[in-house]
Amino acid sequence: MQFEWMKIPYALLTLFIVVNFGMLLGAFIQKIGARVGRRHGIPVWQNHIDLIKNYGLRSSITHGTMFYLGPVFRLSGGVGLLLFVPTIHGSEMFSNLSFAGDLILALYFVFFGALGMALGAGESGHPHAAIGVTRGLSQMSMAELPFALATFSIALQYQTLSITDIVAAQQGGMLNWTLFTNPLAVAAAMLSFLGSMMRPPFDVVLAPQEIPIGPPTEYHSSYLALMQTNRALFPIAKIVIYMNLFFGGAASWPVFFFKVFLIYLWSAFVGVVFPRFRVEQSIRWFLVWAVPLGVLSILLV
Amino acid sequence: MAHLAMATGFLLILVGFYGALTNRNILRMIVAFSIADTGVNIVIVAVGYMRGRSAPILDSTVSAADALARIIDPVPQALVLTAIVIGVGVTALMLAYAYKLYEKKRSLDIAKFTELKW
Amino acid sequence: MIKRFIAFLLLIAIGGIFATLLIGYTPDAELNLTARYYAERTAADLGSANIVTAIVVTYRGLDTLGEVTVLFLSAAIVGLVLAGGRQRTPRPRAPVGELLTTGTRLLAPLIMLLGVYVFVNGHLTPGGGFQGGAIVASGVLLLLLADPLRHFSHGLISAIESLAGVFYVAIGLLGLLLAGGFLDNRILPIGTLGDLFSAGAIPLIYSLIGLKVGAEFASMLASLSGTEEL
Amino acid sequence: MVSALYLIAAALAAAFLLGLLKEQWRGAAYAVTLAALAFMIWVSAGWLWAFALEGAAPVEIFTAGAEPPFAINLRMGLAEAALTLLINLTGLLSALYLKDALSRLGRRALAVLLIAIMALCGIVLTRDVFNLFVFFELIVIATGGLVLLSDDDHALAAGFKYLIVSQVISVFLLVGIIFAYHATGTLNIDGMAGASLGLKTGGALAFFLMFIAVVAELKPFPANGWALDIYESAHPAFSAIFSAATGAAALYAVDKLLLIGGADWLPVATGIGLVTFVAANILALPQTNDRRLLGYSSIAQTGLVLAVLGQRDILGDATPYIAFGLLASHAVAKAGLYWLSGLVAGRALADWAALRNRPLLLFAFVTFICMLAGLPPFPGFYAKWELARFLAAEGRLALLALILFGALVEAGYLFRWLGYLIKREAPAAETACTPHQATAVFAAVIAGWALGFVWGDLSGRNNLLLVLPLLFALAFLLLEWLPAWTKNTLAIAGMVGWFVLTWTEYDPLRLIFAVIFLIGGAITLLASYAAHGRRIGFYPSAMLMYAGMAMLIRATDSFDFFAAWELLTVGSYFLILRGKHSEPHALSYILFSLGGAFLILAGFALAAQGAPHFDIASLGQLGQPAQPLAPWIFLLLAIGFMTKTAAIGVHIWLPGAHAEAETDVSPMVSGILLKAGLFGLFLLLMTMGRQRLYGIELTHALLWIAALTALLGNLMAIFQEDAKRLLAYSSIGQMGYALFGLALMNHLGWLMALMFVINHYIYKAMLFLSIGGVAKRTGTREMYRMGGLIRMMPLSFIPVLIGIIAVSGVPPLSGFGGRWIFYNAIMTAELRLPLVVIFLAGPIAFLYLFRLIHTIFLGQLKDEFRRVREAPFWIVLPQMIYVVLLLVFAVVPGLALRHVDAYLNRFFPEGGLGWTGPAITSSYGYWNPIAIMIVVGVIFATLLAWLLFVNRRAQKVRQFNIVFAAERPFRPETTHYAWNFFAPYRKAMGFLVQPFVTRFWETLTDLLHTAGDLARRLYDGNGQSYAFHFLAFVVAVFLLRGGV
Repeated sequence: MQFEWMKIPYALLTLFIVVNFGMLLGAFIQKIGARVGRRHGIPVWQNHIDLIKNYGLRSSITHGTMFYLGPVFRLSGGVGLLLFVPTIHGSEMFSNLSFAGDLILALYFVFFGALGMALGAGESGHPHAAIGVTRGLSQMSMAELPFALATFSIALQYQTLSITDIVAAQQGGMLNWTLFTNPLAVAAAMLSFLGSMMRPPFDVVLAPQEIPIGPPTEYHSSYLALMQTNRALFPIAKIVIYMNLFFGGAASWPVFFFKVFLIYLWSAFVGVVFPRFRVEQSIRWFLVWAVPLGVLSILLV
Repeated sequence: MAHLAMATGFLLILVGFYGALTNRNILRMIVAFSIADTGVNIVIVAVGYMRGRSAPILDSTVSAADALARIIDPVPQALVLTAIVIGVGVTALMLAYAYKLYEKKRSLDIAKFTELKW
Repeated sequence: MIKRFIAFLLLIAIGGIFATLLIGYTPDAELNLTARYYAERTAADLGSANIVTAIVVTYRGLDTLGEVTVLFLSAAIVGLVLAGGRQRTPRPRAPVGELLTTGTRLLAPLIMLLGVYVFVNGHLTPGGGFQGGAIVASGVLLLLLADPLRHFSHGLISAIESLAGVFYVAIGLLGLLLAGGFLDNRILPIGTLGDLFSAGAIPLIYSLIGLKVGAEFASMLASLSGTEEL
Repeated sequence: MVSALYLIAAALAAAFLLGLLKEQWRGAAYAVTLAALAFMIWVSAGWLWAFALEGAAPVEIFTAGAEPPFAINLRMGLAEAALTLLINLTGLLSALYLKDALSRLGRRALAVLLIAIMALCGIVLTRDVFNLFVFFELIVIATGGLVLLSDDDHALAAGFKYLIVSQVISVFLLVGIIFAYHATGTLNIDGMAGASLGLKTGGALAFFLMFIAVVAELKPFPANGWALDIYESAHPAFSAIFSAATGAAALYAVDKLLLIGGADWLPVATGIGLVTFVAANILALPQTNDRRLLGYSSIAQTGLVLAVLGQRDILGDATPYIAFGLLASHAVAKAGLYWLSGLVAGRALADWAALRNRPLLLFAFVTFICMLAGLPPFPGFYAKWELARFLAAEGRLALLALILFGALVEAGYLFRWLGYLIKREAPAAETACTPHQATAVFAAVIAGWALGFVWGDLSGRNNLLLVLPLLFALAFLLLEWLPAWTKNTLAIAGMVGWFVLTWTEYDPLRLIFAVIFLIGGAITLLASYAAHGRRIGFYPSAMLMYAGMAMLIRATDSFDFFAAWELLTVGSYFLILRGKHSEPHALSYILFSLGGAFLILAGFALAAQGAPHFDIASLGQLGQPAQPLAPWIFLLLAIGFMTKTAAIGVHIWLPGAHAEAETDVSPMVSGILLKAGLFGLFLLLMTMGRQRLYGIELTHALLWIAALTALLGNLMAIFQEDAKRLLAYSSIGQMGYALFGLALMNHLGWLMALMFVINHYIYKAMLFLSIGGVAKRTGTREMYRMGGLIRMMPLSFIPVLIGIIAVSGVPPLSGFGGRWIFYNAIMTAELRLPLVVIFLAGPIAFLYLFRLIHTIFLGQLKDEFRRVREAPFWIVLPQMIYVVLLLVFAVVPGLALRHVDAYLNRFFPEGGLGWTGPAITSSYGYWNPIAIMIVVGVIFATLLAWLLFVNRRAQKVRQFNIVFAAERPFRPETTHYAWNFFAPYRKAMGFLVQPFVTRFWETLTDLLHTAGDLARRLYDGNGQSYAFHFLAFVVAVFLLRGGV
């Protein structure tokens, strides 16, 4: 796979589709959550409205360089993650910039945004920002482990680290999906997935309802807009990886939308059913339930 | 005869040791060591003794020619002389020490001089 | 009590070692190699009638030099130990008695003379420098007993002691230079067996030893006598 | 040549002559004494010259004009010449040292001293057992006299105890001699040996008595209480004689007796020596009195030499080289230390801190300690090496283990003492040192170095004192008077110069290490320009470390390798010791390092199987006797190297050592020094590869250790409050990764390890410098005390930002390359479970790094730091160089890795990387660093430009402009969330970081201390008890020998 200039407009197209899809999907899932709670919920275009509003706000302050750069890091992380992974299988158009690296690149690039965000929030000087970051990092470090194990398991299974090759190996019928060929890995990864979606029971990091805490509180206007863009983009980018690794990828956009929605729904589904964990509880939970599955998947592959 | 002397010598050594180990008085210890020394000297001389022979001095009774058959082994006798003299030297030194120790603490009890330990 | 018991046990074990030696001991029937050499050769080689003396002064002369040094050391150290610190404060004491004083006047010179006789004849008769020296010192002891406050001339004693020592070493070195080795007595003619002036340097050495031993004992006794008033 | 008899005659004549001098002529008497001693030195030196350089044959000296055994004879040979020279020199120097005491006591004391020296010479020279006895008695009496030179009141009691025991000893000796005479008909030692005394009736028993009596003069454990009292209370100058000269003479006497006893008695000598060596060292541990400690150490060293003499059946011709090497080290060092002890007013070990104000005396002390500990380039080092070689070849491994254990314990108290000296509060009182005393001490120093040279010369190997890097390092000792910046320039020039001179010699692997050690070292040294003044002690230590490393990479022979290893250990120890509070940490560093070094020594010795030269490369093709031992050799070497990389279990030295070191030292010991251990592991795995022990693949065990090291190192790092400690623990984790890569035993694993070598050097050096700079400016290392420093120290912030991105492996920086190779490498790993552990370790690294940057640079600035300045230029400069290096290495890792990749094909032909174009491919995946960098850069730049555009009027607000529960805070303390940063994590995972390992080692050392403390109650101070001890010792040896 080589770089061609044409890849750039294609990549931007992917980006555009995914951002819009992400915002709609996010709002839709919110609505589902609200309905489960017998509330009316937001309209599906609410995210678009918020984004435009935030870009339009003129008041803006800064606490310093890292504060300024934080959202940039954050969104770069999301965009990069999306673009380093092929979106539509078999489509040269939507394989994006995956020539730059393989699965490992995607796995490690996840941290790029988180790091930048944490740094930016840190410079705001708000103690709650720091607390949110420690919680987030602590939980993430353990939540990512089952996923890493599962990833490694399937890399062993398919004897490759290239995402394209992994998707290719799952073509030709549902039963070829990793979901069925390596259920343990998928189970581990899906538990891990819950931890990284910032939904209950693992949403203490944001704790959005009770206290004005963490980065979203300190950031505003265009900073917040960048972050919101990322909020729309990042989950989809992650789900794309899950989809590619475990659920056979997507050969076309409709399949893509459908699979992403279902995977997203899984976290919402769990989220509306379970109450919230404290950080040490969730760490233990991952250690006790998800990690052994991952270990087994590696040993049995 | 030699065995008897030797046994006496050994016994004296043991007696001397016993005395030195069980008496706490420094002077008594010195005496005990003198006894042990004497025992050693007796043992040394006893080793050189040979039945029916005479002292290793050539005179009218023992001529140079028949010395080989007539005299006892002269070496232990020479050694014992040295041993005795050395014993005297050490004893004198110990006595001087005893005096100084007494001067220091007004006591001759060996168990009182234990500031240096461990 | 425990101490005595342990001492007893240890000594039984040591006694066991000694007993093994004792039981395994068989007296020689013949002179062994070394003794045989001495018996056969002493008279001819060294000209000393007293074989023990020949061994002490010549064959094992180095031992004897060491032995003399032991006494020298002891005397020096005893002097060192006892000289330290204390000022002599003579206290009046009871007179020692007429008998002792008079007896000493009579006997002391005789004893000294006997001592000299013994070491001069060391190569001929039993006895020698050490024995003679001890006798001389016993004369000194008698003098000390008779008059505890008597001051011996430390200077004289120490001069005798030192000179005797220096000459002893010098004669030894002469042996190295002129004869077969260190302390070889044949730097002087060995003379006729049994004569007073025979056996080469042996009488000379033994006399020096006698003087030295006498001086050393005397100085030790003098030093020790200073401790009396404690 | 002058006959050796003059040694005796001159001393005696002078001693007797002294009596003729007037009591008042003290000066003359002193002059006569010195003249006599000088004459004696001249005689023995002449003989030594003749034997050593002119190859003269040993001379028999007859006395009384008769042949032995009929008259006493003496022998002058090489050993005798050397020993008498040692004795006479000690005597003369002690006499110089004692000038005041001797003048006070007068000619008698002078005579006693002369006779003591004469008698010691006599013991060495004589070949007659009874004569030996006479000389021994002379020593006893002279000792009884010389003890009294002391100012210490207790000396009197000590002397008397000594006399008591000597009486008992002499009884045994006499009984033994007379029965030996009876059995053989001779008193001559060679005669007795020829007559095979042991076979005669009662002969063995007679020998036993003689032997045990002479051995008792060596103060064997436990029959040595009397000697300790003398060591403690006598005048130090006499203790010097007692330790150095008497010990040497007595050892030679035992040696002569062993000639009689024959091979049967060698094991007994070894046993007694070894028990003494180990026991005395353990007993010395709880000592606080300096002289008594030296006494224990003397006893231990003598015991060691005795054990060596007992091994002459296998050591053969090498016995003198080894025994005298150990003995000379001991004698010179011990004499020197005793002389030094006379200059120190207090008797507690910590009182020696007084010497710190006298650099020359300090240097002397360090020399002596290093000699005693057997460090290169001193004779003890060569001796230890040879000894291990022979013992291992003959399979006497228990012996070797005990010797090394004892040596480690000894190093423990010696270096603890050294730590006191350098770090404790120096007493106000000035250390007085007369010229006479200084002469004695420095003569010992010179003798020590000279002996080191001679031993190196005789070793048949590279003379360490002729190796250029070491000479360069030592030269800095002479340049100490120069200002620091001059020395720094010289040092940098030297290192770069050496690299330029040698770089063509290295293969790609070594070249990488060479670059890091030398060029990397030079870059770190740039930071040292920030220091002012002369910085006494810094450059010799640092250059010693670098010299060791320079020698390490060039070493092909196992000896050269080991010597280099020890040198770099010593150098780094002194460097670490320079930190303000680093005393305990430096101690644990040197102990673990020496322990590791001993394992390496044992490993090499086992592998060599007695071959005098052993090429490291031939570890791969061991000869027949060594082949079955290969796994053990592997294990020893691996553990040895792992102590340097601080693998879990032997890691506890690292955090303190690295954290407490000075600002510019931390990057050296962390970024550079740790790589020495990795280099060793590389060599080991390259040559020996996989080994199985009891069915366990050892590389698999290494995998587990590595994974646990990575996990626990990282985990411990996140709970640190101290920034430098955090970095130190992070090093443990990083080394775990590198070790993991090595243990994978595949192409990419090794490549990854190398990647870690490079990366870890760059970012750890950078981070330590940056954090060091911050700590220097703020005066604290506690992170929660800092905060918001980004505004004050932006230049220090940048390296940390770059550093943490790199360390955590986030693209696009070079850490990611390491991770990528890592994942590719583990695809073929044989063992999967350790992978789980190391997976867990990965994100944890992220946690502590965030903490580092957040709590120091972000958050709220504290009031006390509002005026803090940026770190000094010279500390920032190297950081910037590192930033550039890191970026360059991130974009074109091929620069370094390509060649190594090709080189690794030699070991693993399969699984290499493809280097076509900018992309790097493996059989599993691909990676294009340039593309990643560009993509990330473009995205980032675009978004930033966009933000700048929409947010162009952003207004800078003041510090407390935050929403804080509807309050406006005004105190930074309450708003800087930093202490116990990862509290939830501690709740969840804290159980993993309980200090089990620390507790284990602490318990071990406590046990040793307690054992020493209990055992020394044996020495209750009662002279009678000591007589008991001796008798019990006799009986015990008798019974253990099975009744002879």
